[in-house]
Amino acid sequence: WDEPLIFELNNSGANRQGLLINKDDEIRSEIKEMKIPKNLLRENGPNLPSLSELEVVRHFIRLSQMNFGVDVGIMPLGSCTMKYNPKIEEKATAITESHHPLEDEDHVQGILEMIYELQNWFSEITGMDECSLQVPAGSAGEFAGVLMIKKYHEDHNRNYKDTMLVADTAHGTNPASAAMAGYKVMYVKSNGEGLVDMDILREIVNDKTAGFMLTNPNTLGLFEENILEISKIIHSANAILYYDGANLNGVLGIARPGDMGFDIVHLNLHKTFAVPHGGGGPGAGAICAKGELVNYLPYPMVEKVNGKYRLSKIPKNSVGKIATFYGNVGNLARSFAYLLGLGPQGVQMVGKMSTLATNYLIAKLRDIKELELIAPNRHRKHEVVFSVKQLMENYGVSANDVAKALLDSGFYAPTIYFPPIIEEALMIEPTETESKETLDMFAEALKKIVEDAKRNPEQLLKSPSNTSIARLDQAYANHPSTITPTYRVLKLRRMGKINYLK
Amino acid sequence: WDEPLIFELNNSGANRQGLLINKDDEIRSEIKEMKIPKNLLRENGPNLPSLSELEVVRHFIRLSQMNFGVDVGIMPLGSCTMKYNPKIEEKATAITESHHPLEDEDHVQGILEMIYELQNWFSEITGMDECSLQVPAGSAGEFAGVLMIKKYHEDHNRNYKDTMLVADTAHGTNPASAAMAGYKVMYVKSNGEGLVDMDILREIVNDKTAGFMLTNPNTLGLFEENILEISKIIHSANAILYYDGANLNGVLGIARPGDMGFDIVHLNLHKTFAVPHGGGGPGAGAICAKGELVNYLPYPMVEKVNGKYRLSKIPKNSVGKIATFYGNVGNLARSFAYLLGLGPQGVQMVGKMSTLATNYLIAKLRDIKELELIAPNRHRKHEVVFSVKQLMENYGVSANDVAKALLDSGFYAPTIYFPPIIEEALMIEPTETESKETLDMFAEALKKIVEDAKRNPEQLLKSPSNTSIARLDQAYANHPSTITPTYRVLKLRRMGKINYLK
Amino acid sequence: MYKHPWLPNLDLIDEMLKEIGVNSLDELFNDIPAEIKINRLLNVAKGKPLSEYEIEKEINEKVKKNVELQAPPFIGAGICPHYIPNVVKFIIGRSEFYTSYTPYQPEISQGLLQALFEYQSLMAELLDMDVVNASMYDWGSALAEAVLMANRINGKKTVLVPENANPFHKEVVRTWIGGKGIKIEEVKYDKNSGELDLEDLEKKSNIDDISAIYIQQPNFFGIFESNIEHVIDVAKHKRALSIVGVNPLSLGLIKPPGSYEADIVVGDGQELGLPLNFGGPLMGVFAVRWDMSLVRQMPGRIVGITKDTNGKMGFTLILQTREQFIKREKATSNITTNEALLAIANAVYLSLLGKEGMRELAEEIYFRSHYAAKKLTEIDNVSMPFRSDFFEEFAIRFPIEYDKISNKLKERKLQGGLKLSDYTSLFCVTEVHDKKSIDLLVSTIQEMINGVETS
Amino acid sequence: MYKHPWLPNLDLIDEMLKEIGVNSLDELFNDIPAEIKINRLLNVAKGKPLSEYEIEKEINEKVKKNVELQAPPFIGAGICPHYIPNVVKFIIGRSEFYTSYTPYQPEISQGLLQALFEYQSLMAELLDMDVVNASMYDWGSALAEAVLMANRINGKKTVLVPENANPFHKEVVRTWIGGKGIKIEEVKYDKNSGELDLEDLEKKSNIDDISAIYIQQPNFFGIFESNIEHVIDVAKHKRALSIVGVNPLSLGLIKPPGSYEADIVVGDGQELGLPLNFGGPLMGVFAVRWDMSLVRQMPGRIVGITKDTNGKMGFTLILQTREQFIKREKATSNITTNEALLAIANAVYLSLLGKEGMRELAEEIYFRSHYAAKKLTEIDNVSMPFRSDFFEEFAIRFPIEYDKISNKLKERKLQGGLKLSDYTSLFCVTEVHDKKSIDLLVSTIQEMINGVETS
Repeated sequence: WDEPLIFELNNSGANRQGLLINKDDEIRSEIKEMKIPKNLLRENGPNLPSLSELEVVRHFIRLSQMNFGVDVGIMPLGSCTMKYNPKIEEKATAITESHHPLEDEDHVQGILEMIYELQNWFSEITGMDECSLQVPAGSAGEFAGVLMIKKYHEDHNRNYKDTMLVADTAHGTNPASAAMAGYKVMYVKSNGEGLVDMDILREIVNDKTAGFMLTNPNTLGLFEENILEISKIIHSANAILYYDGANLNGVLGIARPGDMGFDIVHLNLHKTFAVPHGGGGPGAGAICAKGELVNYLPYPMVEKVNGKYRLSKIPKNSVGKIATFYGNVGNLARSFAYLLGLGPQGVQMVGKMSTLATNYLIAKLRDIKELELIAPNRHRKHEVVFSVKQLMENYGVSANDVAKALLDSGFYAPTIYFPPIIEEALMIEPTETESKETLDMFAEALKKIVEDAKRNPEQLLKSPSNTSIARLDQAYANHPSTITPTYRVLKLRRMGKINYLK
Repeated sequence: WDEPLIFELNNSGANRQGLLINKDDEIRSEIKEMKIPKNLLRENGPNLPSLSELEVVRHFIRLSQMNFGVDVGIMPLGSCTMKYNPKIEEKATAITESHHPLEDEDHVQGILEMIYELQNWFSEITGMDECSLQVPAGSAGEFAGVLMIKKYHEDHNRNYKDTMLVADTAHGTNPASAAMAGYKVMYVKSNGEGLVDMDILREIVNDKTAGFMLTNPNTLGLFEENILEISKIIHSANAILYYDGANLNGVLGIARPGDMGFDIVHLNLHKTFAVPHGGGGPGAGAICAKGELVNYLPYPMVEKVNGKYRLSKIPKNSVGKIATFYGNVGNLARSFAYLLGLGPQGVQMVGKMSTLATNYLIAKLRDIKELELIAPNRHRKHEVVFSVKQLMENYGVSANDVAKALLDSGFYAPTIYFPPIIEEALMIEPTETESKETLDMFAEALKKIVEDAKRNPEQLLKSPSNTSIARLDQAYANHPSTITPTYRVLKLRRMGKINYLK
Repeated sequence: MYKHPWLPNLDLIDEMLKEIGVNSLDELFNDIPAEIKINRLLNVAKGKPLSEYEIEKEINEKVKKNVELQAPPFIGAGICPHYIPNVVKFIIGRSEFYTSYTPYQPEISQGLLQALFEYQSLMAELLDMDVVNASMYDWGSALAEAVLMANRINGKKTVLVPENANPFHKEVVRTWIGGKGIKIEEVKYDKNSGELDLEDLEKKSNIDDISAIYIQQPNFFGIFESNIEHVIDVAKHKRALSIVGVNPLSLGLIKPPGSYEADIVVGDGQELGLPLNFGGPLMGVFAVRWDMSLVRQMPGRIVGITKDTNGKMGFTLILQTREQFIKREKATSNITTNEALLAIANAVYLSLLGKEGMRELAEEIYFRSHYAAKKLTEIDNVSMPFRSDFFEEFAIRFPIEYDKISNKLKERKLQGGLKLSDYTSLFCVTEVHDKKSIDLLVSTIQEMINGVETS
Repeated sequence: MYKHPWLPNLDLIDEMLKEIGVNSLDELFNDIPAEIKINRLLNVAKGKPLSEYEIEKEINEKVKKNVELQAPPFIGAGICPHYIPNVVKFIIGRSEFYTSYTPYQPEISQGLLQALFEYQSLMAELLDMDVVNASMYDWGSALAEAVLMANRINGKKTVLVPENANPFHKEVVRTWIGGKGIKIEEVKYDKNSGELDLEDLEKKSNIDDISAIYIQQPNFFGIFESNIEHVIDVAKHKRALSIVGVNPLSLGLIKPPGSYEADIVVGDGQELGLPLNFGGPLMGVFAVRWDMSLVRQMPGRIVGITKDTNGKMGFTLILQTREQFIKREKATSNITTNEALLAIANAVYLSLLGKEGMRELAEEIYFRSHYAAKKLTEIDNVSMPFRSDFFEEFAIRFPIEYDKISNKLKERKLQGGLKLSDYTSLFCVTEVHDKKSIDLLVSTIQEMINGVETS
């Protein structure tokens, strides 16, 4: 169904309120008047809607019903690791929920102990020396990591190091983070096998190289098997090898970035460690380092002093603080519960079973020649990227069309057009939490769509048709004469009272 | 979408389990073996499905999405009082949730105090002397009430009183409860105004009359304005006047059964006092009495003894216990929160605003001559019953067809074919929690359906078409050769291995 | 009162009255005689509408007036503390389930109907019975309905009930049969084994007019009735209906009543994922054999499979002609609102545990309750009054008055067992009682006994 | 490990391997050099998978190691305790929202997109700004992004920041600008009024190369900046961007930044219905004026209205070409995962309160914080260091060291204010602090002061 905008639910003009404010009459009788400077007073209250509790509840319940989450069906979004979020995790927020970040440390020993344990567990999991959980998301961790690299080089008088290498299969956050920290970005090409081209790497690494940002397994789901050699090359130039943890799931408990030669690692707890994605956040992150680089981690970290946990650990060359307080502690609690439930055995099985799922799905689809693979004989880890270039060339059916057709089959779509080195890419990450039955059904659906694409491409171009709305006009959405980012702009548009956005 | 039966989700035969059992190895090492008599041991475990946590969650989430509740849209089910259930109510279950009914009374003073307060509040609300909350639902309260009448008459040596009068507009539970207690049921006809026919009543009341079970307002939404006279007639025959509280909402805070002359009253807390209906339960109830009849209330009730609350109050002629313990205490807590939020002012406004909503809806529909009303000039209280007899006679469109068409319009349907004295009845109870806007939309939808029924009745007979399934075959559902109440029967049917149910 | 979160139209009264064509709200109540109108505010709640924040404060005050125990209560009597998986609470907290109603409109209620059908089906597997209804209030009322049902079927007036059946259930039965002239005859139990006395059963079963024979497995003392099949045979022989009351959790270990052809099975779903709720809501289980004479007289709602006009499988309420809203005084019961949401909770719970989980859980409870019994009876002069094996609940005899022990436990914020007599008490131990808390119970009791005996 | 609730395929490994055509799980990892494979279990968690019951026990142990305060903490610094309506938690607990992802497929994500659009729109009304993004991490990082954005727009390198702006936010800004060579110049505040020192602003604004001027309203001391419009004028005059940081709750009472034409507005949505969460997740607010030069450089996701192929209104992410997954190193920010779910929580909260509720709440907070300040300053020798009016937070000067007071409060399980200097502290009082708890705070402090002064 369609649901009106919340501003247009109350069209009777009735004065309503969904929550009563508790007023203390005694206090009001003691403080009789407000002394706010006249020139500051708001004349007209904000134009917020006026609704009863039921109207608000019903509106948002109905909106929720027009949405799709992991609890509803598989979300095979590559590089997003949309695994199941066990319900027990929500209980864990009781540890943190009502505590103020500046409370006396003695009041929050339970929280600090949890952070301390997680710092240690994530160090063990990544094979790094220490972790800071001060970063509120993966890309924030990444930014912290790049700042660490920068400060480290500055402290070693290597200001000439102005270039960050990034694999051409890398997530977009890598170059963006590098740029935010003031680095020039240089892409390292992949070879025909989808791995870092070692010859190119050797050629471009030089004195100016500050570091190399890499995911392993990479976004094609392939393990960079030359990682130890890569590490040597990077380190021989006094550069830093940076691990983007977004793809850790496929090797979790099997191989650790620290052992691979990485100096800095960030983790996305909302990917690998089952923090719910929440429609795009909040997530949580960790940033870990080895050797001298631990001195550059964001502060504060938790340490144990005389049997008490303290927020007093400030790495001596710390880059500073990324978030206002200590990172997304409420979500750390969710990962804490998740790790307790997995145990070491489960942690290892996550890596194994997610990799099993990917390769099983590939096997189920191997007979469909329109789903092309680079390096088809290599086993994937957490994810796989198919190219539907043939469908595009022969039938005019794009990766986007396939994605929309999947929506009509009751599934969420894979990540598409990523990584950019693969034409018409479908990037699929099944995760270890989807049953074989679901993988089979997904494979069947994809198979059927490819057949439909060949038989009746026109029909496919019109998908989705089972969703609450058909394909959306992106040009209209973004054109300066029609762009409408808020209700107030919509109202002005309707009245013809707004200018081009210029 | 369609969702398979939970038994058919796992079709790989994999051993799965959605919850780990916590095993204590130390205890197992102390108690090495089980001594259960061999002849009692279960040979094959129950054929329960084998599923991971995600599979169970996703299955039931998807089922929930194929259902409709007050949080999704208006449910104008007459005599069901489907009002909004404020979310704060769920917090209140913290009072009762983890406490055992046989715990030391000193452990549960908070619960007992709440029950004590509710006993008093419901007495005040009904105008009765005392209330017992021992009944788990309205009809259980009704049954208790009838048993009280029976015991009361027995104690007064009036065993000849073998007949219970029931209004012909009464809920089906009234005669059913009377029959369960061993009474003969005699129906009292309504007059042309939809009220108890006083002449008939006078005629049939006699020595054998044990009592009269009445709702007021009645199921037509009409207030029995002769209630004081009715009370006189019943009491002059030494009979008991019983109030079915299912319809209290329309006069809540305006007029009390006790003041009307009723001797016993039951309340449905899931109707008037906002306990969520839960797809058909659990609800909660109260049974209240005046004068000598308080001695017959179900035990135990809570009393205050030396400043402590005790479950020690056992009315001296109590009919006994209706439920195993003390009624649905967890739901009493929800009503407790609801009443706190309303306050006395809100309680009164419930009666006023629910009555206003009903009459407003009638006014919006008054021009549709195919929606006929008995006693059209009388104001309704909580609900209104329209007859679509004309649609049936002229266009072959029944009340059921109108109901199904409403489903297609995004609304739940009214109660239909009730009370039986109205042909092709649509029994609509809007409640005080639906906004004027929603009432307007509902009226518009009904208006449109009536127009459609006249213009294109065939189309209407095929409704609903927007729901997950079309109209269901009731004959197939109930025939001895096809009746299938469980999955094990379904399996046997598929294999042709089950007999007629005979 | 000009605004309230739950009353959206307070500000529209005049407008709506105008549409109706009256001048005041009072006019809508003109048909109510003036002498019975209350022209004052009722003396309820806190005198004014509270904000949500204030309601929460009141709730918290009530919570604080309860005692938070150190360990889950060691008391059962048919209602035992268990771990409730978060998934169960999550699912029954879904708006579409918990704010819905009895599925009178099946086309828009397929989710609820399927969930209830699955409850019936899962419970059917556990009980090994073919027909299960979609819930009764609780075990006591389910048993009462079973007794009334037997009377409807065979018209006979006496029901045999074991002395060692749950006395709380029996109280309910006594109340419910009050109007029908049905008599209860109690069958003794063997004071050594704790099991039903078969000789007394033999004797009592010779009474004419036996409508039904009830037996509880395990019985009130937690003890397995090893001769339960014989009891069913006696009922068959006497042409009485057999009614079996079961703790559904125990069926992870022991034979289900369907396997020995019980006619009617009752029980409580509380032990399958529901909180204690201070005794309510609970979840009455009711099942019968594949026999139309039983099914036709069954109380409560039943969901069945059917098909729609396109031949697609769907779910709907079946056999509604038994029900009160159609059959009125000829209905099989007056029940309408039942415990549907908790039936769904049971379904979710059973789906999570599955076959193997059910056995593991029952085993764990068996082991823990036996551990507790062992440790308690290792205390000098503490013993078990009954010899036969038990599950979850067990009776213990003490050398000192149980009231003294009970008070000591109370001091330590522990809830001991149910007092059965001056020196005996019935304990309950489940998977939520860890070794530490059992040991604490035992040591506290030992301390008390030592204290009394040395003083 | 043969079964685990979160790993459905453990029992199907062989079957799945067979389909793949390999013999063992290890084979799938053949491309990983042997020397970096870890052939042991990691030393994490409790050494084995815990059951849900055991996880809950571990959680409860952590909860118990925290101190449950007698009253909500009297500490703020930009993050204050507030009452969270149950509806807010209920809505963001809906599976379809909280287990969903960034709406890359708008057709199946209209609910989320509409909710985020509504957040943007509601926040726009509160701020009186035309363009709001769908969230940043928190106030600190939003401010940092604003500073980086100003630098991208005008290439200038100095940003003026008030000394009386939140120091925790400033720490974040300092970190974030680390790579860009941007300099912070602090503007003094008037030690009497607590407001920004306009003379110093005048002086500092004469520096060349001013990229942006930041001002916080109310400032870190809770004090209203009565000359905020003048500050904006200075920025305009210097062709610098104006950045305003606001407590959105205060906008129930005071003028919104849009009314005085701020270029960029930042803040935190935590005060609109979110828990403290020990400082995270919080909810960064980010808004700009209707000006393409600003909008184009804005960080974060934005939802806009569009239409589908049938002309029906719909929602989609807009201006994605600014974002990292398309623009990579040329993106306006690296942010991807943001705080979307909390934006929905804000939207629900603002919808519940509405226009009138917002004013009432802000008033109540005003009154309660002033009541607390009044009662505290009634204690001998206790005073307020700043003269200007305040909202929610306020500084207090004591005659004895604040550490002593702080320790006394700790003994009583109260959390006092944030220490500003040896003798001053910053308190926070909101609608969750009732008169009783404020009075308790005051009397405890009075007792301590009396104790020290008489000793």
